[in-house]
Amino acid sequence: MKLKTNSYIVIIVLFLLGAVMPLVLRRYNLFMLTEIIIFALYAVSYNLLLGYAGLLSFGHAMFFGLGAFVAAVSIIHIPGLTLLSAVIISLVITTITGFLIGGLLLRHKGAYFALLTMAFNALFYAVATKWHSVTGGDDGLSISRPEMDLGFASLSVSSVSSFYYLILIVVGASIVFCWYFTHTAMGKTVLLMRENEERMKFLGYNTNISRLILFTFTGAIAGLAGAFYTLHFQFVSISAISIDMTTAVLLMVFVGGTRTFWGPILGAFVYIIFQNYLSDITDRWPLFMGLIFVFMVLYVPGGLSQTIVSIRQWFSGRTGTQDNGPAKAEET
Amino acid sequence: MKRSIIKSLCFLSAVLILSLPLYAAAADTIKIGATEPLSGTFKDIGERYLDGVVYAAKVINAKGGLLGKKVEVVPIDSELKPDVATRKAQNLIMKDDVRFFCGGTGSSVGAAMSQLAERENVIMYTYGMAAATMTGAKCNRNFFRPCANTDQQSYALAELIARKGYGKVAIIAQDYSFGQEALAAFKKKLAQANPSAKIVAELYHPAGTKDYAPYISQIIAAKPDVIFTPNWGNDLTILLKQGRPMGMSQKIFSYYINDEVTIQALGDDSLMIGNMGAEVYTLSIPTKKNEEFVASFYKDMGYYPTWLRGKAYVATMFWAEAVKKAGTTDVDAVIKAWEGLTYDGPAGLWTMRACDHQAQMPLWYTEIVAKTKFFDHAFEAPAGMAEAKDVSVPCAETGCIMKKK
Amino acid sequence: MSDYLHIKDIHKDFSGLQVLTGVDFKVVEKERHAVIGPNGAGKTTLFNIISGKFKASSGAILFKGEDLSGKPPHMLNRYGLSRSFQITNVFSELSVFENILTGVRSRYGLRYNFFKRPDHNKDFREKTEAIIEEVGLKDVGDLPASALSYGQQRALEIGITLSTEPELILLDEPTAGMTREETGQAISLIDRVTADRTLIIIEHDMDVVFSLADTISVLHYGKILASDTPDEIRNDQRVKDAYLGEE
Amino acid sequence: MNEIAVFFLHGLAYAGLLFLVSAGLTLVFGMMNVLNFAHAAMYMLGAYFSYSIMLRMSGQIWLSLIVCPIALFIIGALIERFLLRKVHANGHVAELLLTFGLAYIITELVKWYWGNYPLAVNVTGFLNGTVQIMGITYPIYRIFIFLCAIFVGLLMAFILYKTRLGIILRAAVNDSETVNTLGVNVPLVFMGVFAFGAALSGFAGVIAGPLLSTFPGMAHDILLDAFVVIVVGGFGSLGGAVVASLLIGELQSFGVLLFPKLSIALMYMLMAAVLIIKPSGLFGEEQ
Repeated sequence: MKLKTNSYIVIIVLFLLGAVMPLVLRRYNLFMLTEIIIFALYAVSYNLLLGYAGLLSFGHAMFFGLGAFVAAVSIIHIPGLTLLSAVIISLVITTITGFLIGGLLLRHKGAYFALLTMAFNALFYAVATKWHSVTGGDDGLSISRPEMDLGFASLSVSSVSSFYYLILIVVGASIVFCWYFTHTAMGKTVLLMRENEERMKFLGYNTNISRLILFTFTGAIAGLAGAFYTLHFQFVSISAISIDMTTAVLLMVFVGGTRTFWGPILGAFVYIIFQNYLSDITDRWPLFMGLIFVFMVLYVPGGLSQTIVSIRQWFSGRTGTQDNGPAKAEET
Repeated sequence: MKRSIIKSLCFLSAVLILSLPLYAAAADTIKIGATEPLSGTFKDIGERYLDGVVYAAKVINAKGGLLGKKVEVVPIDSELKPDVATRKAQNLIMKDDVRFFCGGTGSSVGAAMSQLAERENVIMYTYGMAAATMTGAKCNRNFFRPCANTDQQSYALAELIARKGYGKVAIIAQDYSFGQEALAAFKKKLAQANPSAKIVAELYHPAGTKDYAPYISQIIAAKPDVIFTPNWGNDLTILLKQGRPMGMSQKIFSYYINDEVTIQALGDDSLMIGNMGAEVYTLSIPTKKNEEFVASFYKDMGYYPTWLRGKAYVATMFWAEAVKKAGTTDVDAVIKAWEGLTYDGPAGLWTMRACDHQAQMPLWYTEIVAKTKFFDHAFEAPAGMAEAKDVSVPCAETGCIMKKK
Repeated sequence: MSDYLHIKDIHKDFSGLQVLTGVDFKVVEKERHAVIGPNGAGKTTLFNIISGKFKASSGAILFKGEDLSGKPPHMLNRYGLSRSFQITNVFSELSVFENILTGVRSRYGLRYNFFKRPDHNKDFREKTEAIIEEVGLKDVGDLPASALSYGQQRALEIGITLSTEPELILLDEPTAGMTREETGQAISLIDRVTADRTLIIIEHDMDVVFSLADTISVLHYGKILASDTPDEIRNDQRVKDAYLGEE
Repeated sequence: MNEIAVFFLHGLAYAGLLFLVSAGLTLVFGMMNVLNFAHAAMYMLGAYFSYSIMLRMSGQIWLSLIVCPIALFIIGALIERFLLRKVHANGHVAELLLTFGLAYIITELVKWYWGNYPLAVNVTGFLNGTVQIMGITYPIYRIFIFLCAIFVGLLMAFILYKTRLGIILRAAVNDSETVNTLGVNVPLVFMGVFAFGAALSGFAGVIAGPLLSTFPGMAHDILLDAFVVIVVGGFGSLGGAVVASLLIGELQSFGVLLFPKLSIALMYMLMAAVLIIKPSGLFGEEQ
């Protein structure tokens, strides 16, 4: 099964499209688009866990928030730290934490795992609240965005559009890597484990280690997204590590659809737009959110992406909704 | 495959286009973005603050507006999350060129908004965020606080306790920066005002504590004459509700005792009567200006401009004075105009101090009594005044280094 | 020749219930060894212990002199053991090709790599194609496993078992649920693919057993009753009694 | 000595409340393997129902104690029958997400109907009084909470271990197919379990109202505590819930006395410690 060249063309087109956005969009839309790309990475990392590995975590924000805080704290305490070094520090620390937490929590499965991750998220939140001297507690931490050091030149990313380009390239590349990851040996291993874990064991795969590696990887990616989130807002508060942030990513992924790679990206898009405008329309938006959620669980478990796939199939005259697992993600 | 990509791209662009503004900002209005939690658990607090801001705009507009322009309040649901608040505010700045923001709830939202204000060169003022550091170590020229901070409020209550001659004080606060700042300021002032007074118990509990019994037992065991707490909302309600039956009978001196919602939520006036609080605005300020304000508000709205509403109203009127003096909505001009400006409103004479942008004003202390003219439950007796100079923190002590442009 | 595989004094009890009470037999390299026995004799339990799914309560599994007992399945696979399942246990959403490829890449250590794509490896592709051809699924290589007929799925099951290039193959009732005709094909398939390997097979169908096995071990009440050539077993009175006793 | 006894008493009362809240959650979790995120929202609903009833009963709690669990039982049964059962086939992820959405809906509806303000719920009658214990004044209501917890615990234990229903329940969990062939309607049993869990949450809400006051954030505040009880006590174990509630109740009480600086994190530290030492919880079965 060769990856169709098409996918690469689409990626290049998307990047080019992204590159002209600053010429087309107004500044505030560009600002929002930057945020959407960051949250898309966060959502993609979560979907690798939920959609590909079938692990329902209610604690993904602990990595997102950890990455966000580590970036902020290191920028504040290490003078002259460059932007990418701060991101790398975040990445390293979230990777280590993901490995340790994963080792502890992955001994459990299903609902129990979900509950544990939520409890650990609460633990992280409590620590962030309590550890005022480092995290700023309830006040949060504000930073000023450091410059990019490219080795030969220093690049200012203080303007909305220059930071947008940075995010487009670095975060965009991370998303592409995640997509590529789903086709690599490890990505396939994870997917196959969800399909038939027992068989994988008897084919020589250590499924426990695989799960731990994946959990660590997705945690690190979430931490990366968190670090960029801090750099974007130049501010981090405990809401970044709160259960609300887990809820947010769950919503993005679920609304977008867990069954395709690009579903969560769409979900992040819709979520951010809605969060901006739905609350202007009604202050009862949590009610509508709940209703949408229940409706989708009951009737559209595949999310928006599944709807789009179904519509496409309907247009192309094919009948029946086929269950498009990530296994066939490359087809869509 | 191609088709699906094309379609999803179409969808994406459609959403993008929809998110573009459909109208240009009207030039003849002055917009204020009010960041408040308008959904979720603290919705009621956000709505009451917003009510005060909106009423201020209404009063201004009824008198012909500000600089001949209408004032329009744009509510921003912060969800009590700094990132949500700043994102929406940022959008308003970029989209509609909104230059003025205000908010009263959540010091983390305030810290983020203050920083945004500096970066984007807009003005953020608060009528409720009390953390002293916001006009202290974290001050900046774009952030104004036309309300009391923790220092001022704690000073007022410490003064009051000292004056009443209480010797043994138990203090209890929520275990986060607000509570810690409030207690620190209280202890500092009490030591000055009455050196012989003793803190017999100092307790911190997590915000949202459900069982206060272990704390109450420690308070009772310490046998204080009086209890001081900056707790608000449910943390105050439950403390009283669980404490009184266990024999914690001391009077409570609290920041926000004048919250009619707390009194109603207790549902038992006897738990409240005798307690005292101090605030920049309370309904029972016995000045002519306040009585007029209360009367006209009541006539227009059908209810009283209690606590939060009043604070937001007075602060917004103060801001309007600054714009009026500047004669323009240019941010730098308004900042300049507001620094040192004095406003004589319903809550007395307020001065915006230039060195840290912290308003200096009298605080009004009041005792909860069984019968008032306002409600059929217990409420505040006519307020007494703690003079501005008694609750003031000298510029040098605030830790604020104001950068000038 | 030293022992190739020695199942040594295996005991197993499930919360007090004694299932295996000292199973002991040896398998010679390159032989086809069938384990038979009446229902409830503990065949499946024994099979699961050898393949690493269960842990034995006591005893040892000595493979080329090394004790493998208690090692998890994925480790056993790397020693060269591979098992099939009685109930078809394939990746039903995936194509036949990917099913086989999963084993092939595991054999060559491409399990957790974050950068390499298994389907881009020419060598793996060729090896996979070869196995598909060997088990006779060449025409349906691109179909998802769920689209195959039952017989084809059983062939795929064997194909997956072969895909890690094991030297010791454990087959759990490979012809279960097959028609007579399918069984015949299956026998010749197994015969072909295990030509140069060691095979342990558990089977109910005596035709299959007697047409494939070099050695037969009879399991009865948690113990090995006899272990001998098919002819000897056929004439063993104890074995006859055991089977008659059941019926 | 006296002081220790008093703090122990405080711990008992809070433990009682924790147990009441987590009993239904752990029951549904253990029996149906459904982590019910809407449990705390149902608890909140119970508290608000109770508010409306007590308003008309001049503060007497007794009617609420009967009516609210029944009302929640019916609501729980409807949720199971018309929502949860529909997604059961899609696995536990779908079930979790469904209850998650329901929690939002219930919480918002409650706020819509009863408003955003905290409500005054005060019991009258002898429950509002105090007794003298060990030389201190102690509210009767706190003792009442603990007694209610004992009552509910015993009732559940009796049903589970001494009645035919209990045998069916436990069997249905282990082997639903066999039970099905015995002529027991397993879906009905599951509906009953879920409804009973909901009824327990309603009961807890009634009890909690007068102690904690009834306000929009009450669901959010209690949910995590209940989760920690389940984690510490062990997967779906009733006995575990009892022990974990007591442990956390006493920890909160003595923690305030002994480690005031850590109070916020003590509960989670206990949880982490239990997980490291015994991953399945104190009384949980190894998976």
